[in-house]
Amino acid sequence: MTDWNAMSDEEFRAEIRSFLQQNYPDHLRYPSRRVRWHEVREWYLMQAERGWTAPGWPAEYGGVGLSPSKQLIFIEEQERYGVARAPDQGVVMVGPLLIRYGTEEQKKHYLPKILSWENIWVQGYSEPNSGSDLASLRTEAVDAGDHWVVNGQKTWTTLAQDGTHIFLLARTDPKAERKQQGISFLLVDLNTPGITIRPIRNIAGHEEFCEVFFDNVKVPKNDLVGEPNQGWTMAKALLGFERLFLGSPKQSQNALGRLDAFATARGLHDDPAFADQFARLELDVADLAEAYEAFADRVRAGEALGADVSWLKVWATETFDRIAALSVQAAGAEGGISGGLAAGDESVDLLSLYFGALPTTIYGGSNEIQRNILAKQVLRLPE
Amino acid sequence: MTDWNAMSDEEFRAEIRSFLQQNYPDHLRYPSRRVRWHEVREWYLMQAERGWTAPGWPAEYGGVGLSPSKQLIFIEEQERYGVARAPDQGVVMVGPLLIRYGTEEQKKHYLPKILSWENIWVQGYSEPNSGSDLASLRTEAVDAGDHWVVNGQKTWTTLAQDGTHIFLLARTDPKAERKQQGISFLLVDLNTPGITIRPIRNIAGHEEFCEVFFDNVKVPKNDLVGEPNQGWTMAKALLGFERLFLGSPKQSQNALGRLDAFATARGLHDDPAFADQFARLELDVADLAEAYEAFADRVRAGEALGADVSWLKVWATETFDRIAALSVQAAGAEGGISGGLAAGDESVDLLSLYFGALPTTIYGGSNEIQRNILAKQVLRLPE
Amino acid sequence: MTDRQEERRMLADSVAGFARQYDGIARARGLSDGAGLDPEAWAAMADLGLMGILVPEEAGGLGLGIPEMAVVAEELGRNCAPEPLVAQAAAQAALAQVDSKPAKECLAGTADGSTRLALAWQEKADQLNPAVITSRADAVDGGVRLSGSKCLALPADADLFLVSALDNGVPALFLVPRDAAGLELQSQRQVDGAETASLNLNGVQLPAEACLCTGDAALQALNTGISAGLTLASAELLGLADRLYTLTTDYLATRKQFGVPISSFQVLRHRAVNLYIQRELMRAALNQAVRAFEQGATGEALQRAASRAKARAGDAAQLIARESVQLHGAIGFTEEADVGVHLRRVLALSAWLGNAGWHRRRYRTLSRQAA
Amino acid sequence: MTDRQEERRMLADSVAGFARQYDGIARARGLSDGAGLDPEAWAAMADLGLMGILVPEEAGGLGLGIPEMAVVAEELGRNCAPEPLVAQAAAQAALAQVDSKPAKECLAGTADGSTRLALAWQEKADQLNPAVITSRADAVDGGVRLSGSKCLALPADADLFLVSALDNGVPALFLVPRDAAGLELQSQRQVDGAETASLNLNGVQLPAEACLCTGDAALQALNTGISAGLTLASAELLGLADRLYTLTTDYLATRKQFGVPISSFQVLRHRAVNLYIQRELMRAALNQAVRAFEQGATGEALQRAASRAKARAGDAAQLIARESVQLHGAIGFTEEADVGVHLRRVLALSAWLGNAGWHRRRYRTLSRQAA
Repeated sequence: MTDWNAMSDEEFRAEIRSFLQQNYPDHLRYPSRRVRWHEVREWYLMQAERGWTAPGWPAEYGGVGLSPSKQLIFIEEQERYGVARAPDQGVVMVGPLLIRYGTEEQKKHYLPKILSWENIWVQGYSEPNSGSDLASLRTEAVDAGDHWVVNGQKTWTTLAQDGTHIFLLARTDPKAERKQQGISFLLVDLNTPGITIRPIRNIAGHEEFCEVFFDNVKVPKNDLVGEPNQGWTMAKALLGFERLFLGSPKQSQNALGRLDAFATARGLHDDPAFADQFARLELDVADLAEAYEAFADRVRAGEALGADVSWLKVWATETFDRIAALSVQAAGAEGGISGGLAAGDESVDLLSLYFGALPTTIYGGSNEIQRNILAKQVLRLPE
Repeated sequence: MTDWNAMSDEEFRAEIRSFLQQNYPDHLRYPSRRVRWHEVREWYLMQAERGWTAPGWPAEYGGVGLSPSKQLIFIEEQERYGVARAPDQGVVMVGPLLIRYGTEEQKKHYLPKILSWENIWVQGYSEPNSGSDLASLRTEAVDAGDHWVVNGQKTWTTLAQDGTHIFLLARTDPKAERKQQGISFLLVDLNTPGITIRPIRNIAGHEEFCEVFFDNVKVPKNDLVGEPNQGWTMAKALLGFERLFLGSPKQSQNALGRLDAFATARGLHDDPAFADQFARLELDVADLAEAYEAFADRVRAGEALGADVSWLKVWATETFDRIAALSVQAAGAEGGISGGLAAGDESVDLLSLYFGALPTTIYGGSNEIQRNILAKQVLRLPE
Repeated sequence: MTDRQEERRMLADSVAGFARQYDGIARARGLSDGAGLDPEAWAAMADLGLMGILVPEEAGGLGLGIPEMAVVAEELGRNCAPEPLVAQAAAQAALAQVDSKPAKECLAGTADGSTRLALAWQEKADQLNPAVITSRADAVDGGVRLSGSKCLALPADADLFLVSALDNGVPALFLVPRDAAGLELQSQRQVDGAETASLNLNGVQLPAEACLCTGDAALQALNTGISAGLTLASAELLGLADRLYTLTTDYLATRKQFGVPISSFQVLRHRAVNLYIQRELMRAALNQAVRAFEQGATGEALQRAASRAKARAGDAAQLIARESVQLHGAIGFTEEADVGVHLRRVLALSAWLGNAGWHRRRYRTLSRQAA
Repeated sequence: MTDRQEERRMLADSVAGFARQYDGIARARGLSDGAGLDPEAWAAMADLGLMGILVPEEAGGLGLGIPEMAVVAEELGRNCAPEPLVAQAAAQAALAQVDSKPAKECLAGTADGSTRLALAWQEKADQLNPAVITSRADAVDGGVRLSGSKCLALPADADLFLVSALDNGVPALFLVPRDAAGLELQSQRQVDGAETASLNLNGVQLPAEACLCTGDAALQALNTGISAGLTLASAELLGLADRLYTLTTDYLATRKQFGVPISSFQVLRHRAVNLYIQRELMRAALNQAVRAFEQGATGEALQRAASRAKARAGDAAQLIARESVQLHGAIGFTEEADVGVHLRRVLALSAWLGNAGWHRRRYRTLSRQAA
């Protein structure tokens, strides 16, 4: 078996890149919205056969056991090639959770099905009235002897319509002193009676997110992970270098590339007023990428990232937003036309870029929350 | 005697304009900083001889008794002609205060000397640690039988070095329940022993403001205006349509005119990137002027203005600020050169414009305070 | 209050009454979903006289002007009504400049809602000067034949298109029925669900009287129509922005987080104030354009005023819509929230007849020429 | 930590030590007041070796590079030092490209602080391309005669100016002593109190060896000097911005209003975060320019990296300085507060060698050429 970690970074990167070039389907590169499972199933099943579902998991659990530095390269190369994201909550969240806190029985039961994509996991964190205040969640799980009875509602669950299982935070001790206490981590089969999934249509017309309703849903006792009432602590402990990716320059680079293609075809670069604005954004993206690399260097060196990485998310999403705003302006009198606009032989959909940018300043912790965090934990301003 | 109020607005405007054209000294038009008293003394003494020191005061007290609508025209025409402002706190603040709350003795003693400019009044409101929280003032006046003893410090007193008298708010009842209570209005001769005036140099190198120190200053009992401990209420009651002028478009128009002159001489308007930014500012100023006129119409119709007028101040000063920022950019590699830059036959001092804009978003109630006021009193957002 | 002010207030009340009965948001969602426009609401609008405001009384209209139509447009915007009344009004305003029988007949049809009319003057998306015409009108036996192409004509399902073309090098205006032989229509969907048309004029055969006017009169009619369209679009955008402002400040005041209304967060309060300021600026810019029509401005003075209104309205409405979605948090990005429906309409209207950037440039060019 | 990193850290510590002994703000105020520069501080800087960083060891310098000088520049900025070390370093970097005895001698003089050197290449304030030269060098008996004019040479009181001129149409570089016959100097005051010089070259008579190099070598030396100047100015601006950030967050944390520290107001907290972000962006942009020098980039690649650094530094530092004054409230506008002193220096440095807008354009032009 290949020892990937023993390779030089350059070799490893070249390896991944060439694999993608040879195997990844062209029509799935750079999708303009979140893809559905049936669209990418074949590709990910092929990856699973190679044993590459979980690059970050330890080899003893069926992962590749890549070092953080190699994992970063793996993700970067996928981003660079425009690989569509899988419904990867099983790999990213449930697996690491079980490896760290699960019982042997849970590991034996769930991990192989994550690796084979037999189970597709979705996330049940947000609730209609919790928003950025996650700890105020109200979905509750009541102890009914040999099982829990779950009632409540989750929302913003990405592509729940494609999932087979949901992991959720539910209140198991409503009398706990602080609202962060008394929350537990439950694993739930989405086929359990009492569960209803309702997709939420967004303003661009897509259905990326769902509401998930729980009406007296019975969950077996042994599908609670770790200690009861410790769900919050476990959820926080799982946040690793994933937060770096909220500040990735890829979305902005991709958006700027699309605007560039449109502007080139339409001759807009010859208009100094446009060129000036474009240059400003180009530098905003370039300097973001430079700063991102400095953080990535720290990850590569094995360092854990602090709250300061939050500024990347703020700048990345607001830069994306400015690119989207300029794109709509660049479309001129056609700014209201939906679908693609002719740009030479191509068609560039600037409005989908606009709608794509809209939620990025909200999701993953809104930029207001990020600025609050930075002010408190990084600038250390007294409140 | 002419009945000015009986004139049509157009006649009156024409009258004022022609008077200014014939009499106002050219070299004092559009001064780039606040002028000193010795520079404008002659002009204002001439005005006094005509009986025009106090256009807004009732005729019985020596004023012209202009209607609000005519006062507005009077001020507008002076602004339009670039007339340098007098040290007018006596006319604007002390006179109206005494007319409304003063004793007969106070009126007889002080009003004529305001009208003749024998007394030059300056304002003693702000203190080093009060800032936007005026009611937290700490200068105190202690009752010593036949006089008050004042101790404390005032700051941001405009051109105190030119004043003969100061009117100030001082705490006379330190035990009052709310900090707005227990404050009194005092009239103080600046020659009284114990007073020290220290000009504050600003970052543009000018000395427009002063600190005024009070060390056991004796103030006669009858120089307290109105009821003791009611100073705050009286100060607020005096705020009339003056607040409209914080939102006047004149500063921005003047600044844009200077930038235009520079840009025209340097050929910058032929650069579409500059022209676009200039057009944006031009429209910002034009729409400000339109909105200002709508408020002015309300004043002309005799209406009292509400807190909503605050948005003009925010927009006016932030527009001025953007003009200043573009001006520095327009200066290019000469952006750091002080004094005027050659622009055809003229010399345009863009940096003085930059420094002129700097404090406008702070003084007169900072824009943060204005936005707080708007959110609470106009948008009525729950806190 | 003057008589005219009183009249406009009554007009606003009457549209508001209509809006209480017919839900604009629901109709806008219907249009987005491809359900088309609601014929009942269209008929009710015609009954109220909203389509006859710019139509002379002798042609069955109310014989009012742009200031009155602006009141209606603002109120329709406030209710997110998806009907292309403003687009049709631009065509009506152009046609009202023409003193001829076919023009009058057409206007009468628009007033009672039986005829839909659209301006079709633009030939390229990035060419917004109506004086630049390449379409041609050639005299043929007993009539005229049009060739060329037009784009971005709104609404796409108009019964008649008001088309510009050069007749021996001289600009002229023609009324072209949608079923005219040689006319090929293609439609493009706007982000709000409305359709705009591209017209291929493949030798469209028309009778001689289809030519309404020529020369300066034709250009002036076109310019008046476009200036009216810009002003009315600005009014509709103001109405949309005003409703977005209300939706958003209401949301901030009622939605709770961390146990307090989110309007208690200073950053959100100040952002809400910025929306307020932008809305006030839109109103100021619109007022001067309306006044220009009231005072009978023409030519470049009118174009300048209209460009100024549209420049402000386009940018400010987009900013307000974008911020409204943001201030609603995640819910704002869903179809369930009303803000997104408004945003799509704002995007469509702010691009129509040229966006803010283009009109700032025209304003600047006209200002420098005037100086 | 690598050896180079360790070396740079020590360099930063040593400048910081100097700054603790000599108060940069006080000296900057002195310069603003017209008191000129403090000769003692200048001598101490020379003793520390700060003026010899770019000077080869054989000329008495430390033989280090732009990365090390950037560390020094940032630290000097952090202390608001008013000395024109960066301006001189730009000239040194150009001169270091020339392998000749007069060049070495001049560099040696700059290293020990006995000679002040200034680049004098610009001919018009708005012409920032060093390849555009109109000044002429004409061969005369036993030497050369310069005619033309230069502007914005910093510092104005330099002992030697590095001047570009065309010799038979070929670019060439000359060392011109300030007391050369035919050289007329006029100085213009910068907003920070420093003086820049305009040079009238009224037939300046020089010996033949005053010509240092010609042709591509001359242009390349000039370009390297300018790229160095841009990078170092960006580093100094970063230092200034960093100090402004510290002054301002400290002020917010300690100043009270309505009974609480003003840092408790969310709007001010977020504005402070924005300053933090801008500072981080400056650092990112500077790092890539420093890396370009480290990796031996030349020509347009180097110009592009330097323009990118200066574009970010100029705008971000102005924004940070402007906001710092604002966030200090009324006190920020007084000479007593330190922020204003920094603001003046930021204004001067961000315009020097071209402002952000100009460098964005150059970056864009070079990027398109490279693509």
